[in-house]
Amino acid sequence: MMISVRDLQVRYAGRLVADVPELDVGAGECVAIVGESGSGKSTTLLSLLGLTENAEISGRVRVCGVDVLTASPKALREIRGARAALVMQSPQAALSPATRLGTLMRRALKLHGRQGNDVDAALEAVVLDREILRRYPHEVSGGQAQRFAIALAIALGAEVILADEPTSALDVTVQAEVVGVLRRLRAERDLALLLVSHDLALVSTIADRVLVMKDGAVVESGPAAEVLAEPAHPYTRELLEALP
Amino acid sequence: MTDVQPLRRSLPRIPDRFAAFGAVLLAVVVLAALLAPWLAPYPLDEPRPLERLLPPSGAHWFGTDQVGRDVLTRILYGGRTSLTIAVAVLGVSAAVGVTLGVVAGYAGGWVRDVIMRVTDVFLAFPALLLSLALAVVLQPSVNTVILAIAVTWWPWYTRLAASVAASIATRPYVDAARCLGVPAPLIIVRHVLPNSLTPVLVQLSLDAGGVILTSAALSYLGLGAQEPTAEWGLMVQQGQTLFTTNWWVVTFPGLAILVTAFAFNVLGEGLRNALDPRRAVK
Amino acid sequence: MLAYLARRLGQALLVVAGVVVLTFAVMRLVPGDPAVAFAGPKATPEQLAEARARFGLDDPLPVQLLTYARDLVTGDWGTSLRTRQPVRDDLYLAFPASLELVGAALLVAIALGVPLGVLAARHKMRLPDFGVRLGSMLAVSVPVFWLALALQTVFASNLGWFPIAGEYDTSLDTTSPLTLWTNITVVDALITGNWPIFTSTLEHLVLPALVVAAYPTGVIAQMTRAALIEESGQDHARLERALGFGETSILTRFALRPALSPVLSLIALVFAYAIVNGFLVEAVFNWPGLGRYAAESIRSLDTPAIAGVTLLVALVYVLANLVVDVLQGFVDPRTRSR
Amino acid sequence: MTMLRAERVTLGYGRRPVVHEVSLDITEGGVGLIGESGSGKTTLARAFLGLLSPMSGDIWYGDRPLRKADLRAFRRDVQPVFQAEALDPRMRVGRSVAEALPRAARSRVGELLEQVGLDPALADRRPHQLSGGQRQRVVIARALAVGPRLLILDEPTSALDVTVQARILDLLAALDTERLLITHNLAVVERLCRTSHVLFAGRVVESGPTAELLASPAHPYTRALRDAVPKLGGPPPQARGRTEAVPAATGCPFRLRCPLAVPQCEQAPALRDVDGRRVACHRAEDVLSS
Repeated sequence: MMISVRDLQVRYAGRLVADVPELDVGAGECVAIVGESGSGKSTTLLSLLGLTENAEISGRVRVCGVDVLTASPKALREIRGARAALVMQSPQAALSPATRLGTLMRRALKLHGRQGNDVDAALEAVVLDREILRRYPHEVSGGQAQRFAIALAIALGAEVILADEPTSALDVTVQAEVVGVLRRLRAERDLALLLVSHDLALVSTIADRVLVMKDGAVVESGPAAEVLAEPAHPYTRELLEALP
Repeated sequence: MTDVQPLRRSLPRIPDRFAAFGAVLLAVVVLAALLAPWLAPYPLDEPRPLERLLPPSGAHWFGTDQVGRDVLTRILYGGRTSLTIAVAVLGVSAAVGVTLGVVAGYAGGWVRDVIMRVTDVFLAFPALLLSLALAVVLQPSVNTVILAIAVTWWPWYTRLAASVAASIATRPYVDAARCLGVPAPLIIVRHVLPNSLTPVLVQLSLDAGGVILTSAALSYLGLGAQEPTAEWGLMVQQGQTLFTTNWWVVTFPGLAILVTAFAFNVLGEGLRNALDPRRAVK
Repeated sequence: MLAYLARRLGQALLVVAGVVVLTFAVMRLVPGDPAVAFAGPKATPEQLAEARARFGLDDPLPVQLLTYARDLVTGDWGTSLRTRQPVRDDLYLAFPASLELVGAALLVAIALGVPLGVLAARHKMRLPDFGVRLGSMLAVSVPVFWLALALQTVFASNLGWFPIAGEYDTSLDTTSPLTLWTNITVVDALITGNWPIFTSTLEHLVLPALVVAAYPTGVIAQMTRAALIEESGQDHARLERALGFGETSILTRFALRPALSPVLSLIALVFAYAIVNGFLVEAVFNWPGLGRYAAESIRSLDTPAIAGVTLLVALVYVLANLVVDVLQGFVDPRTRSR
Repeated sequence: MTMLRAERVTLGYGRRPVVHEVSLDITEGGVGLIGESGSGKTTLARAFLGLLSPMSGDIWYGDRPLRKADLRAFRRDVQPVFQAEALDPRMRVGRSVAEALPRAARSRVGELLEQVGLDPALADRRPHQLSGGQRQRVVIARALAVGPRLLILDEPTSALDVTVQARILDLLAALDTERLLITHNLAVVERLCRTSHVLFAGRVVESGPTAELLASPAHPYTRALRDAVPKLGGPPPQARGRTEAVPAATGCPFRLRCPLAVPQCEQAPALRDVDGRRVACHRAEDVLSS
C-alpha cells in the first residue's frame, strides 16, 4: 500500500478544514478526490507530504512506508520528490522563474543522490525533447511545463504521484495530452496516482476509486464506476446532474 | 507539526506589532508638537545669557543652548515646524503627483509618455540641488523648504500612481463602466482613484520620514528655517561645534528627528503589511 | 532585449536633454544680470559687455539654450567664478572623490543589506527578522548630518580610532606621491601599489562611508527581505519543498535570484540618493568631493559650477538606471524577453 | 440584417495582429465563439463591445460601422458579462448596478437583483462579501439594467463551481436577450447557442449549427476539441498531435498540429461551404466522413 491514511484531520487555527477517515492507494492504482472549492480536497493531498504550512494535522498518514506526521524533517525531505512527487495546478507558476529547467532537474537529482538516473528516458516518457532543458519556464507552454513536472517525478524514481488539479488551468486539448501521459505512466511503471479534481467527467475516465468531499468531509467513496453510475449521497447526485 | 525545521521551532514567533507601535509613537510626537505651548516649560524665545549652555537638569531636562534658551522647549516647537513641513510637502506632492500619474496611467499612449518623461527629468534632477537652487532664489524660509522639496518629491507619486492606474485601467470592472458609457474622467474619479489609494497611502507614511530628514538637511545647510525659528535641522547646525563640549545642544534635536522619522517609517511598514492583499501569512 | 535597451537609451537621452533645459531654466532664475553671474560681481562694465558677448546673453533664449547645449557636448561647461578654472576640470577633480565615497558606501550597503535581508526572510516573524527590521528602520530614519557629527566626535575626536577629516594624510604626498590613473585615490593607490596612501585613504574612508551607507543598507535589507518573502510565497517554492529542498536552499538557490530584480532597481535609486547624502557628509568630514564643491559654489553663487554639478549628478543617475536595466536581463530572464 | 456583425475584421495590440480577417454575424438563438487560450476570442469580444477598434475591417451596428454609430443607443442595446473581477472591489454591489441606471431610476436596483434571484438586501455588501455565484448574478443584473437586446458573455461561468455554474446557465437560458457566448467549454455552448464558430490562432476555422458541428465536425481542430473533452463514463480523451506546436505563420495555422496535414496545407485554405457548414480545411470532406 503506497498511501495509507486513517482518521486524518487538518485544522487551520482550530477550524477543521479536512476530515478523511480512510484513504488507501496501492501501486498501479488511481484514486481521485472530487469536490468543489473549499471542500478540503487539496488540503488533504498536500498534508500527505506535510506541505500544509501552519496547519495542525492529526491521525495516521503513511506514504511509501514513512509515517509522515511523526517523521523527522530529514526523513520527510527524503521521500519528498524521490518517492512521492507533487504535480501542481498552475504549471508555469510551479517552476522557479529564473532557473533553467535542466538546472532544476540536475539540482533535484543531486539532492537525492540520483545524478545517475536517466534524464532522457524520463523526458521521453512524457514526450519532451532534451532541448527543453535549456529553456526557462516562461519559454515553454503550460502543457510542456506540466509534463516536465511529471518528468521530474519519473527521473527521481517516484513511486507515488500526487496530482493537485493538474489540468484545470490547461486548455482541453492540452489536458487530454497530460492526462494521457499520467494514465500511460501509471500502467507502465505501476505508479500510485492520487488525483484531486473538480471535473467528474475527467475523473470517470481515469480513476479506479473515488472519494467525494464536501465542506471538508468525505460524503461518499468507492469504486469509480459504481459511485458515478449509482451515487448514494444526494450531493454526489447533485454534482452529476450539474454537468452541462 | 511536520514541516517545521528544528531551528525554527526554537525561535519564538513575534507577532507583527509594528503598525501599532508606530502609530503610538507617532501619536506621542504629534501630541507633543500640537500641545507645545502648554507642555513647554519655558516661553519660546526668551534667551537668558546667564543660563548659557547648562547641562540637562531638573530645571532644563534637555539643558540650554548657546544663548540660554531651553532646548526641550525649542524641540517641542521645532516638532510643529517639521510636521507642518512634512504634511505640506506630502499634501502638495501627492495632489500633483497622483493627479498626473492617474491621468498618465489611465490614458496611456503619448499622453503617458510625455508625462512620464517629464517626471523622469525631475527624478533625474538631483533633489537637494534643485532645492538648494530654489532656496537660493527665494530667500531661505520654511515656505521655501516646502516648495523646494515638493518640487522634487511629486514625481515619485506620479510614477507610483501611473503604474497602479495602468493596471486598474485593464480591469474588467473598468471595461464594464466604459460599456455603460461612463465618461473617462468619471471612471477615473469613481473607479481608478479609490483603488489607487492604498499604495499611495502606504507611500505617504513611508515618505514622511524622508521629508523630515530632507527638510532638516536643508536647514542644516542654512537654506531652510532661519534663526530664531525653532527647527531641528537648524538646531543641529548651530550646535555642531559643541558636540564634544555640550553634547546635549546637538544630540537632542538629532534624536527628535530620528524618533519622528522612525515613527513614520514604522507606521508605514506596518500599513504596507496590513493593507497588502497578499499579507495573510499562509 | 536589444530593442528594449535601445528604447531605454532613447528615453535616457530625452531625460538628459530635459535636465539640460531644466538646469538652463533654473540658472536663469538666479536673480540679477546673468552677465554678473558669469563675469562676477566686481566685474567692470567692459568685462560685463565682454561676458555678454562671449556668452551670447543678448541672443533670444532658445538660441542661448542651443549654444549652451552645444558647449556642454563639446566639453565647455563654462568657467567657475570662484576657482577661475574650467568647471570641467574642477568636476574632474571633485567627482572621483565622491564616486570613491559613494562607491565604498554602496559596497558596504550591499555586503550588509542583502545577507541581512536573507537572514530576516529565512527566520520570518522571529527574533532575527525583528532585529533586522528594527535595525533597518533605524538606519533609514537617522539624520545623516547628525550621524556624521556623532561618529566623528565619538570615534575620531574622542577615541581617535579614525582620522577626523580629509581623504588621506596629505603629508604622504611628499613621502610616496601617488600616480593618478582613474583619479580615484584608493583605486590608483591599489593599482600602483602605493600602500601608505592606500591604507591612509581606507582609514579616512571608514567613518564617512559608514554614514553614507546607513540609509542604503537599511533600505536594501528591507527590500531584499520583502522580495524574498514574496518570492518564497509563490507556488514554485511549494514545488521545491515537495522536491525535498530545505527552506534555506529554497531561499538562496531559487528565490534569491528573481528577488534580486527589484533590489537591483532599488540600488540605482539609492546610488543617486547616496550622492545627494554625500553632500552633507563631505561637509562634515571635509571630503574633497562634489558635495563640498557644490556647497561652496552655492555659497558664492557660482552659477556655472552649480549647473555643472547638477548636470553631472543627473547624468550619473541616468547612467546608473541604464546599467541596472542591462543587469536586470542577467538577474531575471523574464526581463530579457520583454 | 442582424444587429451586430464583424466584416473582415483584423484586431491586435500595438502592431501585432491577433485576429485575422474575421467575418461573423450575431444571429438569432445565441452565437457561440469557441476557442482555447490565445485563439483571440476575448479580443474579438472586446471589439464587438466597442472597447477595441479594428486595425482593418469593421464592426457593423445595424446599418452603420460602430465608429460612426450612435454610441448611446449602442450602449443600451449591447452589454457585457465578464468572467471575474467585473465588480469594483471597493464599491457596494448595489451601487455598481446603479451605475447603469439614470439617477431617477436608482430605485430599480432592488427589482433587478430580484430578477436575477438575489435578495435585494445584498445591495449594501461589497463583492468580497458575496459568493462567486452571487457576484456573477450581480454582474448580470447590472447588464440587464439598461434593457439590452444582446449580451456578450466572456467565459461567464468558468470560474464557478459546477453546481453554481448549472444555476447561472439556467438563469442565462431564461433571459430573452440575444447572446454572443465566448468560451472554451463545448457543453455550455451546446446548451445556450444555436450556431457556433470555432476560432484557432485568430481565424475562424469552422462555423455552423452547434449540434451538427459537435456531432460531426468538419475541421480537424474542432474534432480534436470534441474528442479531448472527457465524457462521464466515456472513453479516455484522445490527445491528437503535439499541442505545444506554435500556430503556423503561413498556410493553414493548424497544420503543424494536424494529424491529417498534407503538403497542400501549406496554402492557406479559404472558408468554403461543405455540407451546410463553412470550414477552412482542404480535407474537410475526409474529416466529415471518418
